[in-house]
Amino acid sequence: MSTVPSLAVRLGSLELPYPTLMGSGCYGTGEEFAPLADLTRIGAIVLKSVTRLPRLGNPMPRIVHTPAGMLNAIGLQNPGIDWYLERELHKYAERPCKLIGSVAGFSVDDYARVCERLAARAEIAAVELNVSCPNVASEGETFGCDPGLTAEVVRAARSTTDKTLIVKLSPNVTDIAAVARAAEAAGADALAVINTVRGMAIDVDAWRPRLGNVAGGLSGPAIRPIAVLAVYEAAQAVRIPIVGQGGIETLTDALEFFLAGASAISIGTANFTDPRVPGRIVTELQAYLARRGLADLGALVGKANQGFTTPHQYEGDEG
Amino acid sequence: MSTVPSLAVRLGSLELPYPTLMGSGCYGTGEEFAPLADLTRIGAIVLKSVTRLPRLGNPMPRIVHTPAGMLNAIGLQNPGIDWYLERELHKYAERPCKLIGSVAGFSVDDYARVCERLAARAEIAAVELNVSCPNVASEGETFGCDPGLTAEVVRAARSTTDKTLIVKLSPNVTDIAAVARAAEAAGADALAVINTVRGMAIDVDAWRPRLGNVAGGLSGPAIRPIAVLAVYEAAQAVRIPIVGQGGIETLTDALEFFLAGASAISIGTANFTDPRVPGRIVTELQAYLARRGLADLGALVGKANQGFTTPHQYEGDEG
Amino acid sequence: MATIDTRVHATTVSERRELGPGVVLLTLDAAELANATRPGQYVMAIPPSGETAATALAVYETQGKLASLLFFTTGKRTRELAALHSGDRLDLIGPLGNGFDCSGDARDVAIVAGGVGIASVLLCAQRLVRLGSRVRLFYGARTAELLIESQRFADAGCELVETTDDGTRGAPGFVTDALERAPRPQAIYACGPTPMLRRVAQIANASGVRAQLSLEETFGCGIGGCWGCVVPLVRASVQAPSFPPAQAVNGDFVYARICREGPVFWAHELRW
Amino acid sequence: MATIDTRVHATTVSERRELGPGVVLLTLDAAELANATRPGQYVMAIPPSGETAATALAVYETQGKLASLLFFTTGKRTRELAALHSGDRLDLIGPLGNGFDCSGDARDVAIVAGGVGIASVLLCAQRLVRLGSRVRLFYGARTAELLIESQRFADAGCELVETTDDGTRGAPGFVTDALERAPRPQAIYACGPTPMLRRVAQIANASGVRAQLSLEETFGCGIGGCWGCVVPLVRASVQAPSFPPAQAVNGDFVYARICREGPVFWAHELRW
Ligand SMILES: Cc1cc2nc3c(=O)[nH]c(=O)nc-3n(C[C@H](O)[C@H](O)[C@H](O)COP(=O)(O)OP(=O)(O)OC[C@H]3O[C@@H](n4cnc5c(N)ncnc54)[C@H](O)[C@@H]3O)c2cc1C
Ligand SMILES: Cc1cc2nc3c(=O)[nH]c(=O)nc-3n(C[C@H](O)[C@H](O)[C@H](O)COP(=O)(O)OP(=O)(O)OC[C@H]3O[C@@H](n4cnc5c(N)ncnc54)[C@H](O)[C@@H]3O)c2cc1C
Ligand SMILES: Cc1cc2nc3c(=O)[nH]c(=O)nc-3n(C[C@H](O)[C@H](O)[C@H](O)COP(=O)(O)O)c2cc1C
Ligand SMILES: Cc1cc2nc3c(=O)[nH]c(=O)nc-3n(C[C@H](O)[C@H](O)[C@H](O)COP(=O)(O)O)c2cc1C
Ligand code: FES
Ligand code: FES
Repeated sequence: MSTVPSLAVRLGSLELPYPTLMGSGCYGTGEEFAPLADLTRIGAIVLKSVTRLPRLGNPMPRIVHTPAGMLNAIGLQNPGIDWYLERELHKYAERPCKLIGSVAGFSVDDYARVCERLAARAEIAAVELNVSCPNVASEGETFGCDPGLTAEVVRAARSTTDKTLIVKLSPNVTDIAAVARAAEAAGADALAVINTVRGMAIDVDAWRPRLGNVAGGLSGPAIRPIAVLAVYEAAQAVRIPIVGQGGIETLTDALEFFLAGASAISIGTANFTDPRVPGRIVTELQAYLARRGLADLGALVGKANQGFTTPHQYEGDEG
Repeated sequence: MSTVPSLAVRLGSLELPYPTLMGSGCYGTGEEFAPLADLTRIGAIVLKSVTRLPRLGNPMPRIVHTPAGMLNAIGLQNPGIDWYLERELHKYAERPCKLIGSVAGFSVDDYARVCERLAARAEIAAVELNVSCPNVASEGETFGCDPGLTAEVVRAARSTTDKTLIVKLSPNVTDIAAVARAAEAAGADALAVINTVRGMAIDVDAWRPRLGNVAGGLSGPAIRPIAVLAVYEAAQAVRIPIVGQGGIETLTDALEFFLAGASAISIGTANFTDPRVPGRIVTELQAYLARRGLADLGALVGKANQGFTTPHQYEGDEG
Repeated sequence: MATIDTRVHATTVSERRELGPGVVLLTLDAAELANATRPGQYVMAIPPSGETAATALAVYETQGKLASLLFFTTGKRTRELAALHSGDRLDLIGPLGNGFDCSGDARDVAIVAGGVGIASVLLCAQRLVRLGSRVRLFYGARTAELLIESQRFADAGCELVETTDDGTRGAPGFVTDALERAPRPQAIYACGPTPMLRRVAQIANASGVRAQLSLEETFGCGIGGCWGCVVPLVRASVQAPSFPPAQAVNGDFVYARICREGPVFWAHELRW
Repeated sequence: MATIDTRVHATTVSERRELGPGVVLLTLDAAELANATRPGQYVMAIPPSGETAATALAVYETQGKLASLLFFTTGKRTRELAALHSGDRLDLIGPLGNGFDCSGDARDVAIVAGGVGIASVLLCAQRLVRLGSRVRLFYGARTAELLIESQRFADAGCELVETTDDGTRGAPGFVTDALERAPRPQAIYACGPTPMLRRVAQIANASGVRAQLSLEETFGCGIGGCWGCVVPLVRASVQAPSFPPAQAVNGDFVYARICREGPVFWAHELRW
């Protein structure tokens, strides 16, 4: 009898039965998807990002479909950490899978305070830092687009908890490896790569932006090549595990991320196409490992790293 | 009798009958497309980028199709400026449209020298600086990802010619407005926004990168939202005209770019889908202006700029 | 709870008909869905190609084990659905949303439908007629050939008031003009483009008639998971999601999810 | 010049047949294309949806005003083409590429086809038979049901040597093994997956037989405009594009465009 290959994965001290996280902001509280997907066959749900103060969120429209993807500008609608801890979180505890809290903020202090309170709760297995918010103090520069600011946020959050800390990186940078290294050095246990790519769409009938917030974040298969490269570059820069994401819809997509260097994956937008995607990927991944005679996922992670020989050219030439 | 709306556009001193440029590297020398498209109904062809020394280009494969787009890593295959000027350029002179030369380089000096020699030729109506190459001197950092390096290149090239100088910006940055301002201040007559977005794809059967060069540039409709936002942000940062590009396939796409702030557009990858696209866009654009009672393109440029009122939220929130 | 029967249904296309230019009626073999759906509910149609984003479509009609969808091909996703043929498989999530409240005691009811909004109101019309109400359908479209299925509503026992923007059939002008001219109903049910619904709300609020509006917005998930499809509601309304009190955030409204708290909202509780 | 008749052709599907699992034969009403095409040339099929990237397909056969395409549905684009039905419109760019040189005086010729490579060699086989050569077709596929159209080649006057990887028909193993075992031909024409072509080149070069290989690579434009589809050639070869001499750049090869300088190259001039 052949043994079933293990899909278990460790992110810091967090142990997950499956390497599939449901992306923050894409899977609600799990309740909405519970009738449509088997939550015992996913790794964890990353909850919608929560902030220190309540946020009403952005005006409509918040979503635009684009070729092979979508733009969203939800604007972090959430009731704020007080209300969230008092009136909401206990309800999520009945989910049959681990829950990862997500923290967003507009100052280093925001992140630290919200992280501390969230991580203190038993319902929360780990915390993800969504560093893609603009930093109000430094003229709106996004934390995650600067290695120094990222490090500050991570250090502050790190000091508040021993639970696994995942830092979610922005792709809107020139050198994601630098941000990845900064996050690792500041104490991150894992990286989530990538958050959405900034974009915009215009209503050519009305002559105005399609999103209430003008700009939004692009997700879905359109950004997959961008995400795969980001994971590939980040994986070579750090030793901590990476949660790959950006347009994963199928086993093939998932394999691209594992081979690029991700230890786990996150599925967001694909749940809007078909909530059966995460279950299907787990089943097919198990079969794939078995067929290839691989005992676990570790055998895949980062194995695209062979490359070709490129004797006669300058490095990194994409013209 | 109603007058036909004008599609003419000016980029610095360059006057074009149509606002449609054929993207560098996507339209060969024009000869290849001549049997398939009416070259008298395009604005100009941007020729493939040329470098100081000959370059064999990247190993195969150089192209991968991805959702709503493609990755390319051609590696700037070209015979170098000497051979190019002596043996090739005179052949292109018979094209019935303007030709814009494109310069790539690995040092400031590269750009200046090649720009000077290219611009001196009568066949060349204007020069585009492709600043997306890695700077060999400063550890491979890409010129176009740094406002300071971009300014250096533009200043050096500017001093060599009075012909229109278009600077083609890279989207692989956090703040494209800063690079746009730097290019303008250094003497650019126009900006091309955007070049391809860095990306990668992995062959999950062979466990290796699909491109010979590992990473490549993503183009096509997948990147359109990224490009529209880049144009929108650059247009607000500078007063010089912008050539918008990235995934334009239809009139609607073209209008998005004009409304975002582009004075002209460039069509690249769409020519690989259907070489009739540029002609179709020109015809439909003319009809659109007539239908809307607009005398020229100027009435469209930057007119998406109304936005919505967003009273209750932090700025630029895409979470 | 509204979505208790929500499931993924594997259905089969039993008939495909074109009702007008770019207007398609798909009848599906979907017993469980047909059985569970109430008036005003919708489904998310999973694209057969697996390519980006399910599409929100009202359940137009149910009959025995059949459920039908009626849609206009406006973009990539509806074009893909329009390409399905009899015998093809189509997976759906549903039924979703709260649906119309047809339990009231209004004896004289107006249903207002604009364009594709007609797809959301047939079940509602049938139910109200069955409950003994007089049902007037105010139905507007751009042009005559897009005024589809009127006969279907007449057969169901509705009185018809038709309008077209271009005057090619019925009264020329907007359907809301016709509504305004008509004797005041005791209750209004409406579905159509947002400008139409805003006008219906004004008319209803001004005349003190309670109106239920089925709203539309671009959906992400369609099941409440992404907060992409919101509409501002008066804080105190029953449908408003729980949220910290007003002093904590500026604004006297809260965003509710159209897909989850709606798609049907009371006109007087909207803050748009 | 090879591409002088290249145009965009608006064609109509006159027949669609499935020849095997995922193998489709589309016959098109395309008089000018049929008339202009020479053996080994291909077309770029413009996607009817207008969505990203035309697809390179060999012209399988021409007959009067009909031209046919034979393809395997491997991805999004061929799936779209496979969904076409009789009467649908399909726009094509072509004919493209140099095609096979069938003008030689070899009396005993081997054609080697692997998998979908079969689509590129029928016109060539017909021409060579007509010119009086003995034509042996070495045809390999993964499994029996993918060995399609053999009869078509037999009818055209070819001698058949079939192989399957899994031994379900013909000789078990690779088609190149069969080629190696067989009496040496005077000329070889080949089309198939790159590993097969490399082996054919080795066999041909080792035995001094001139071989023409029709290469495949992911295309961008398909007409010479993007340099996306290259293969390294010996600098001195006729097909090598003009490029500065060797001392200027390292390497004794030059990249030629498969779509423009090829797709057919002489085995002994390749540097792969
Ligand atoms: C609760 C609810 C019920 C509904 N019921 C029905 C119903 O019964 N019948 C019905 O017909 N409709 C119904 N709708 C509306 C329907 O869901 C939308 O019209 C749906 O968006 C259609 O999808 P589509 O992709 O075909 O077109 P859309 O997404 O609406 O596309 C329309 C336009 O959006 C832009 N666009 C879309 N995709 C792209 C892209 N990839 N790239 C660039 N631009 C793009 C284009 O400009 C295009 O013309 C309902 C909506 C809701 C919320
Ligand atoms: C000169 C020439 C002649 C040819 N003649 C023929 C012929 O006669 N018959 C024939 O069958 N073929 C022929 N081919 C091959 C044919 O052009 C390719 O197989 C073509 O790429 C098929 O396109 P596709 O989109 O269906 O699949 P592909 O582009 O090959 O897709 C295959 C794989 O690529 C990946 N991929 C493709 N698109 C995407 C995407 N959007 N996202 C992620 N991954 C993706 C997937 O892994 C997929 O499985 C020829 C090629 C050349 C160069
Ligand atoms: C509607 C929507 C809302 C999102 N909200 C959040 C959020 O609150 N916090 C966060 O860290 N990421 C958020 N994301 C990003 C996703 O978690 C994910 O990282 C991204 O969409 C890329 O993956 P995908 O292509 O699989 O969706 C959101 C994405 C979408 C589409
Ligand atoms: C195959 C290919 C080759 C390219 N080569 C160049 C180049 O040499 N120089 C350059 O500035 N841009 C080059 N580009 C970028 C295009 O000119 C264009 O800016 C980009 O592809 C975005 O536009 P599109 O989506 O319309 O293609 C290339 C793009 C492609 C697809
Ligand atoms: S569409 Fe996701 S919450 Fe409504
Ligand atoms: S595919 Fe563009 S040059 Fe060959």
